[in-house]
Amino acid sequence: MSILSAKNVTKRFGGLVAVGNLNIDLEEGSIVSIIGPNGAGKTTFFNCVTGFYQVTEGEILFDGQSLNHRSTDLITRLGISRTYQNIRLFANMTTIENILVGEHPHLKTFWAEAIFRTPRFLKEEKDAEAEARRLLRYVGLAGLGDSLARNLPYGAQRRLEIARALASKPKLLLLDEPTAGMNPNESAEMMRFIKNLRDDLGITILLIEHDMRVVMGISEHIHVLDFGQKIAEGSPKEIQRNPRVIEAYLGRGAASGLEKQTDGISATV
Amino acid sequence: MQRRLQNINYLDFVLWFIRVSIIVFVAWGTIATLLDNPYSADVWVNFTVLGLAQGSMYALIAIGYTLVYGVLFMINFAHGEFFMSGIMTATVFIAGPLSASGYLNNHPVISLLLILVVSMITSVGVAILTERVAYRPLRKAPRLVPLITALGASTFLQYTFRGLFGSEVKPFPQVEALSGKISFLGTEILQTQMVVIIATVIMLVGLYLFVMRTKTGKAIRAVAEDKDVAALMGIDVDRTIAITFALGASMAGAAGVLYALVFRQVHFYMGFLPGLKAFTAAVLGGIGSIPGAAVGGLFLGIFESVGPPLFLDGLNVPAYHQLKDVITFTLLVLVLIFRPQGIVGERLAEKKA
Amino acid sequence: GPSGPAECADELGCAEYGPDDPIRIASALVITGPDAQLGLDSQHGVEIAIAMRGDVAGHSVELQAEDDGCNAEGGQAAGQKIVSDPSIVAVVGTSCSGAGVPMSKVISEAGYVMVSPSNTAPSLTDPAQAFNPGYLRTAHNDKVQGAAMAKFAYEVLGLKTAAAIHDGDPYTEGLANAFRESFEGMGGKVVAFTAVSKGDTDMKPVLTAVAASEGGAPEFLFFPVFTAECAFLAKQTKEVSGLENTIAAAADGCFSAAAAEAIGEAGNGMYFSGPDLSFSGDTYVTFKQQYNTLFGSDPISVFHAHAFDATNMIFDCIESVGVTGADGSLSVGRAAMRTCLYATSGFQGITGTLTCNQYGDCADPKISVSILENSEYKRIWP
Amino acid sequence: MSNEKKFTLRNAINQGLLAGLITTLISTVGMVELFSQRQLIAGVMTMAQLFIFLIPALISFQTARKAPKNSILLFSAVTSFFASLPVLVLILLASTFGLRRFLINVSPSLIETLTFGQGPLVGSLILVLATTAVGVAAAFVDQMDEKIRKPILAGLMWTILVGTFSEILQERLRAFFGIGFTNLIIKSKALQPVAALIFLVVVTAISYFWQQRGDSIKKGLASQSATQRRNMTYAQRIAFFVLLLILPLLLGSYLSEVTNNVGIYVLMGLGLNIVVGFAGLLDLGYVAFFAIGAYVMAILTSEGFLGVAQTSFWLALPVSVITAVIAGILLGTPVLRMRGDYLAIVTLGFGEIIRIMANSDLLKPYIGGAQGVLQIPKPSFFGTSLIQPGQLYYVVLAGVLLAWFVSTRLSNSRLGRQWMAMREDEDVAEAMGINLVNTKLLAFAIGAGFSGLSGAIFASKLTSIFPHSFNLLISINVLSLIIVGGMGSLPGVVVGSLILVGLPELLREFAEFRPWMYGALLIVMMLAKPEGFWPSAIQKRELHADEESPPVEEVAAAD
Amino acid sequence: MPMLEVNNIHTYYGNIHALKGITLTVEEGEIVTLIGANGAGKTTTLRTISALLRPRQGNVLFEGEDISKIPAHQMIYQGVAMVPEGRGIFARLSVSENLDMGAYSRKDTQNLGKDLDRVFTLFPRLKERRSQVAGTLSGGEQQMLAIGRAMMSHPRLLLLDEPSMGLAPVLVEAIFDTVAAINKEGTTVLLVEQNATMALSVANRGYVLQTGEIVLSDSAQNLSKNEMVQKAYLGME
Ligand SMILES: Nc1ncnc2c1ncn2[C@@H]1O[C@H](COP(=O)(O)OP(=O)(O)OP(=O)(O)O)[C@@H](O)[C@H]1O
Ligand SMILES: Nc1ncnc2c1ncn2[C@@H]1O[C@H](COP(=O)(O)OP(=O)(O)OP(=O)(O)O)[C@@H](O)[C@H]1O
Ligand SMILES: [Mg+2]
Ligand SMILES: [Mg+2]
Repeated sequence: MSILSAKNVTKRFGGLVAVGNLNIDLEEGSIVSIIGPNGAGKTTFFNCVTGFYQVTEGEILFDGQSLNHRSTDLITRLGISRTYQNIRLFANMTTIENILVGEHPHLKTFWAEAIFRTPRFLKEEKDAEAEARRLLRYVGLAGLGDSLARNLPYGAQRRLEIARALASKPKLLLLDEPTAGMNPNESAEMMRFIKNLRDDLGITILLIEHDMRVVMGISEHIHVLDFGQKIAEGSPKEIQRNPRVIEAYLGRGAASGLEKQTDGISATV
Repeated sequence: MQRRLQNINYLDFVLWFIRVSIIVFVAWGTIATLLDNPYSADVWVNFTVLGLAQGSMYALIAIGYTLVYGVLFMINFAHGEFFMSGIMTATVFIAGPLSASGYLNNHPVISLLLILVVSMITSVGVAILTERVAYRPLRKAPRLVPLITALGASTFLQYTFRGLFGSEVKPFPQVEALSGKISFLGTEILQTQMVVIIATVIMLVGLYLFVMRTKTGKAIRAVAEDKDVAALMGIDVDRTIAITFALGASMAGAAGVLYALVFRQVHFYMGFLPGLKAFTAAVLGGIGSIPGAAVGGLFLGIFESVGPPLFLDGLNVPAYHQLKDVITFTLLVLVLIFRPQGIVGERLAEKKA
Repeated sequence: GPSGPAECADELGCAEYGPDDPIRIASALVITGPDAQLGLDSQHGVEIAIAMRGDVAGHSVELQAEDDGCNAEGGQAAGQKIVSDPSIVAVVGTSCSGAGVPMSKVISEAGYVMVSPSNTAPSLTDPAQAFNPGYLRTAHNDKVQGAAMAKFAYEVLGLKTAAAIHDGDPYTEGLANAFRESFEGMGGKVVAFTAVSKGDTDMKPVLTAVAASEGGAPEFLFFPVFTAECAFLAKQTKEVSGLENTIAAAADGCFSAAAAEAIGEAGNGMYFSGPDLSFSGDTYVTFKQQYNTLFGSDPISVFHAHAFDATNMIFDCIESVGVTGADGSLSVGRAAMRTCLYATSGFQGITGTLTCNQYGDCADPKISVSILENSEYKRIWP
Repeated sequence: MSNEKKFTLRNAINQGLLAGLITTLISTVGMVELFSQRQLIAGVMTMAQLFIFLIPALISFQTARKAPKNSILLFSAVTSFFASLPVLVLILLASTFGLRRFLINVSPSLIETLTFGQGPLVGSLILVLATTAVGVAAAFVDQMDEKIRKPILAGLMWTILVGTFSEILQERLRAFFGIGFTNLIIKSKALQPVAALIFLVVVTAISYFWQQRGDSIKKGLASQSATQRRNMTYAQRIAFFVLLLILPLLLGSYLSEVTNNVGIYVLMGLGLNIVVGFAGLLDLGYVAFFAIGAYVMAILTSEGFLGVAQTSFWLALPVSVITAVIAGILLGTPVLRMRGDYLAIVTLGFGEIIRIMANSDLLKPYIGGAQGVLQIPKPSFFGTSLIQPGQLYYVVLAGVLLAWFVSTRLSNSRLGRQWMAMREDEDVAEAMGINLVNTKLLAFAIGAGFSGLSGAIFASKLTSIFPHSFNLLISINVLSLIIVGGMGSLPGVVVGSLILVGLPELLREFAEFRPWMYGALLIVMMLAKPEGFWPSAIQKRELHADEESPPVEEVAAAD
Repeated sequence: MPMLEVNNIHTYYGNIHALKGITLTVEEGEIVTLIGANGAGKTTTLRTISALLRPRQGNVLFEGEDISKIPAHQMIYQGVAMVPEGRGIFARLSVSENLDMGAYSRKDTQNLGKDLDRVFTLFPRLKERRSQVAGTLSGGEQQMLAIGRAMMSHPRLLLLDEPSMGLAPVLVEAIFDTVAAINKEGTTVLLVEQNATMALSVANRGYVLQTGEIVLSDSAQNLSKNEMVQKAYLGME
């Protein structure tokens, strides 16, 4: 069954059609990428899914429930979480606190309990912190719990963002250019990490990327957008060879380069 | 549709309730007033024109708020004091003596120019000093910090001028040449108010053209967007910011003279309320936008003048002019609920990730 | 012993001074904020009283000047400060009635005494409201002035319709109300009773509305507000169509050289009610000279005279109840001070002949009306 | 440092002129004259003289530090000489033109003060010489060994401070030691010369010895075991609470009154700290809830004709707080979607609306309009009416402790994190599943509750309230104090209140110049400590975290 | 004499020691690239050269002249222009106003037309969108605008900070072609890139940065053959 399905989704800004009549279906447990030229509407689609934007037309279903007119917090509670193209951590909070905020949907105590420090509150806080430390270790930031998020190096910030997203125990994780600004080595590592997320935790992953080695390396299925419209979809192999995609997005050089590289990369992952 | 209704949350509900109740209330008051018909059409026109003149003054002061806000994202609470300092100084040193010697009414144009120049120069001087001492060192500090120094500067300047010139109300001489009334939009209006409206229009247009067209104007806009990159383009950021302050303050200095012409008295405390109103006007119009400041100022002026009799007279509210600011701020809330970016403000992007 | 200091036998204690110590009195007036000129002017009055009086009971006098801030919390804090100083014998203050209410309570509870030069709110000397023993004032009660102005307009000028404008200040609001009640009581019609706000500058909308009142434009317009707003109203009344023939009037909040200057020509023919400041005596001439040398201007407001009188009343009582010891020390009983002040009768001050009643109203409640001509106030009634 | 520019004689002259201009400003606004009779040290120095020489001395001191090593004295002399020139110009202008026509405070007596009563010519000479001498003296002090310089400066500073606050000290000394002893030390506000000298020497000596021994004491402290230190803090805490409890006894009634006023602002500050400091919602109309709390208390308890119930303080208190909370929610709702400065102006508007309505003729029949509500009884406690400031203190203290407790507990909870996340990035916070509506409303409501509590206490403390007491300046003052203290920091609120509410109250002597000093103080403090005087742990972390976070390699190695 | 000489600079962010003694040179007419991992200090190096940051130690010589003390806004008058990380276009100004700002430092206004033509020939897209507000351009277009804007000042040395970041592959190619073209026209380029493959393919020489230090410098060809570089930055194992 598809976990997320977008049906004829359109998003307009004034006269501009950022996303036009888009249909996307996501298998549960899959890793799917969205690619496309700059300004194709990829991030806009993410924003529509997560409730940052309301779709102009069409409908997005998650687990069979419509996401239209839901606010971002409710959507997160349903089990979708995301990262951002420009990192958006809570810069002046510690890493642990960042993750604790991510755990928010699963914490139950009432605020008045905090004033009186009820046993339930104390237990919940203790568990939450333990969980946060576990996540921190999981993303490879053990020991950095008390540093402020804004003092972390770039790569660490990206990982912290993912940890924060994981803290809400999502079923679907949206990653917006997780390897932007990373060198190939770091990207490869991120790729492995993403793959593990799916393999270990069973989280469905939807990915936006411009780094073709990453996209081709881990995606099971790729959607290509241009001017808000889907111009192609298929397996990495199919996409690489699609002339429209090459024309609009990959460029001949990159496409021919990819042909050579992808096999090598996916073998190593 | 049904799903849509289901999903309207508490907040939307309350906001709609507020909108509807304000509008119903206003409509009810208005209808009651009009049925009651206490004022003739002439009077209503009069109210509007009076508001226009007052609003022009707000607009001129609001420009300073908006310019500085646009560049530093900072509410410069001391701006009202820039307005006060110029005209206070010009009144004490120029207008008073000139009037006493009779020169003022013999050579009104030269005198007024002199007053204008002194007022503007003083305002600009005070502004540049304030910027240098109280704001520039804090450019990298958290945003609320310069807000606090601005509040400090405001009090400091008020009491400095009080210390210099005394605490009493100082008369500003009547300029004979401008003392009559002329007809405007079918009603009689004071010449001074006409001067205010015309001068305001000229200055606003001039300033707008300056900011949009000249190299310095563009530099101001560039600094507003990104200081580091502006520096990379060869723009002296500190200087540009000082110029921004100077521009805003010169408008305030000019507004001071117009104020004095119309109201013919000055006082060390005179900057506080107009400053607050102008700030409100700037936000109402859309803070950061020059046309916004103009529109906001006029809107505010007109509402202050027309609002109380129109909405409250019919409801038999006693001494309803007291509630002028209640109307103003309610209006502000209403506008901001409908248009969070102000009347003509640029739409701050929808939530963006 | 015979050479020792004066002994204190007062039930409320005494203010005691060594042979070389100055007598200390305090003032608590508004000297900051927009209303500062009101309080500063009164404070100048106190200072001149001290300067002109010279020694009191053989001691020099020192002034402890406090700020009442023109608000309740300022009055309370100033009061607490004053009563924590046992060397202070009496207080001249407060400027604002709002500050006077809590301060009179503090002063009273501590056994001190205060004389206000400018509180006019009826509640302060009303035992059912805010009166506290230890409170007196040389300023008149609002009720008197409002009534006087109404009488002048209705009977002397023979006007039948009037309007009143206040600015939301307790003082002006009280006065405007007193005027309305009296004017209507006499059979006149108040066609508009409205208010502006402090700090307003553009009064034309209000005035336009007044001119267009249902009962027609009023013949008489009374706005007992303070200098700044008063001057705005005065000037703009002339500029509003429909009010050309209306007679404008204000009260003592706008009765000062500075106000006359601020109003300028627009004030010609305007009426001002106020305590009868015929101030013809020589004392006032000297007073004015002193004011000019010390402060570089004519008095800037109206209650300097009341402050002057209040200070002298206090001095008189110090001299009459103070006990001088053989060594030249002085002891002033606080209860005795109170008794003496409440018993003041026939005191000749600049503001008239003052006699205090049991609730501390000492003003010679003669209210006169003056007309402004060429920036000079001329007393015309009664 | 290599990048620093050379300090030339020209700079020295500029510095001097700057100092002179400041002194001239202080003189022309009237501060000097106000204090011309106020003896700081009886017969030795007036406060006015302190003002005349303080700035040149400080700036010469600065010059001495920057000047080339071989010509320090010359530079300081030049600086302080030029510092006297602007003042000289003022004297000259004042005695030749009638400057007073324009500048009201340039009076003959000011000139007399500036010329030490010696007439313009001789006086000016004295002024120039004295200023230069002071500057050179400052340079001398700067030249001294640090071990001696610091104690001397400390001694001077404390002596001046004692002289400045002599009025209050005098009162306290008198209360504890009687008038005879007090007169030996302070008489009519002036420090007695002998006492001043002794004080100067003692403070200098103590400071000298503390400096010598200080290091070893600190080392001693550091070497204590953890338990010892914990016991210390327990002991300290107990001592602190005992101190809090007996404070009114030490302070006397006036200082207790000041403390109560500070406490009322602390209470408001703690509330606004939740709204602004924790949740990042800039509220400029915070006084609204204070007013609501006060009015509810007033109307419920007043014995005057406006009083509707004449209930007791303790019954009215929760009603006031709850009303304020409800108002917080009501006023909070329409602004939920507004951000940053839009929020600021709208909340400012709410504050004004509440004040104007309270002042209006419309509501006069119910809440007194301009005439306010009178005859509000003070709280009574088991039959005793808490009339004295020292008694009311406990009510204020209880309120502050409650608000403090709630604030700490909440800030370390899920709700606290929600607020912080919202402050950092509202959109992302919402995308983390946080319900912004509830979170914001809770901040508004709790903040309003504290403010309402504060207002209720305020009303019964004052026994009468007027709309004028609830103006914009209160909101501004509360906002300023939490920023001056350090945003988001609870002790910061207390420090801020002490500085911005307590200090001006203690400096009543400055009379009409208090607002002037307040303004200058705000600027100077923010320039000196932009992060506040007692920044929150987070802010401290921000400043020092650099040392904590391990270098990048370690992170890379961690996975 | 090299055009740009960076001598042992140490730059700090507060207490963070970001550059620990960087020394490098750029000869006139060259393209030199800096590569390195995230947070290695590439951006910091460029910001120090363009005077947005001050080194605590060391100095920067441009054409033999010490420029480490002149204010940032003077750099462009010296002939140094920078395209900052994240493009830094003025989002609310139009495309042509952005280009005007690039020419802010120019005194010879009569030659501006020619330079504008040059930019428009290089980026025809910008010509089409001359009056569009820059903030609404797509990422790639913004990058073009940023480069075009820097060219308008007619720099002798152009500092480029990750021009290909976040761009679609097809644009990445275009950008590198542009860099080569600009260089051919006589502008010296110092290029910071994550995309080391591309960077080394256009550059003459390169430096490898690691945590604030230069660990390797060589010709571009040699670097792309270097085993360490291949492993760490070219994604080859
Ligand atoms: N809030 C908004 N208002 C107006 N236009 C918008 C808004 N958000 C996005 N757009 C426009 O919608 C289009 C799609 O933008 P989007 O951010 O989705 O692109 P993208 O595919 O993520 O590109 P990139 O790869 O560069 O991140 C762009 O033209 C953009 O300018
Ligand atoms: N504003 C800042 N405040 C504090 N530290 C900073 C700041 N900017 C950068 N740093 C730190 O300085 C170091 C060098 O950063 P720099 O931005 O120069 O790296 P870079 O090589 O450009 O990396 P990237 O590939 O991510 O752009 C990093 O450790 C970074 O965390
Ligand atoms: Mg995107
Ligand atoms: Mg970088």
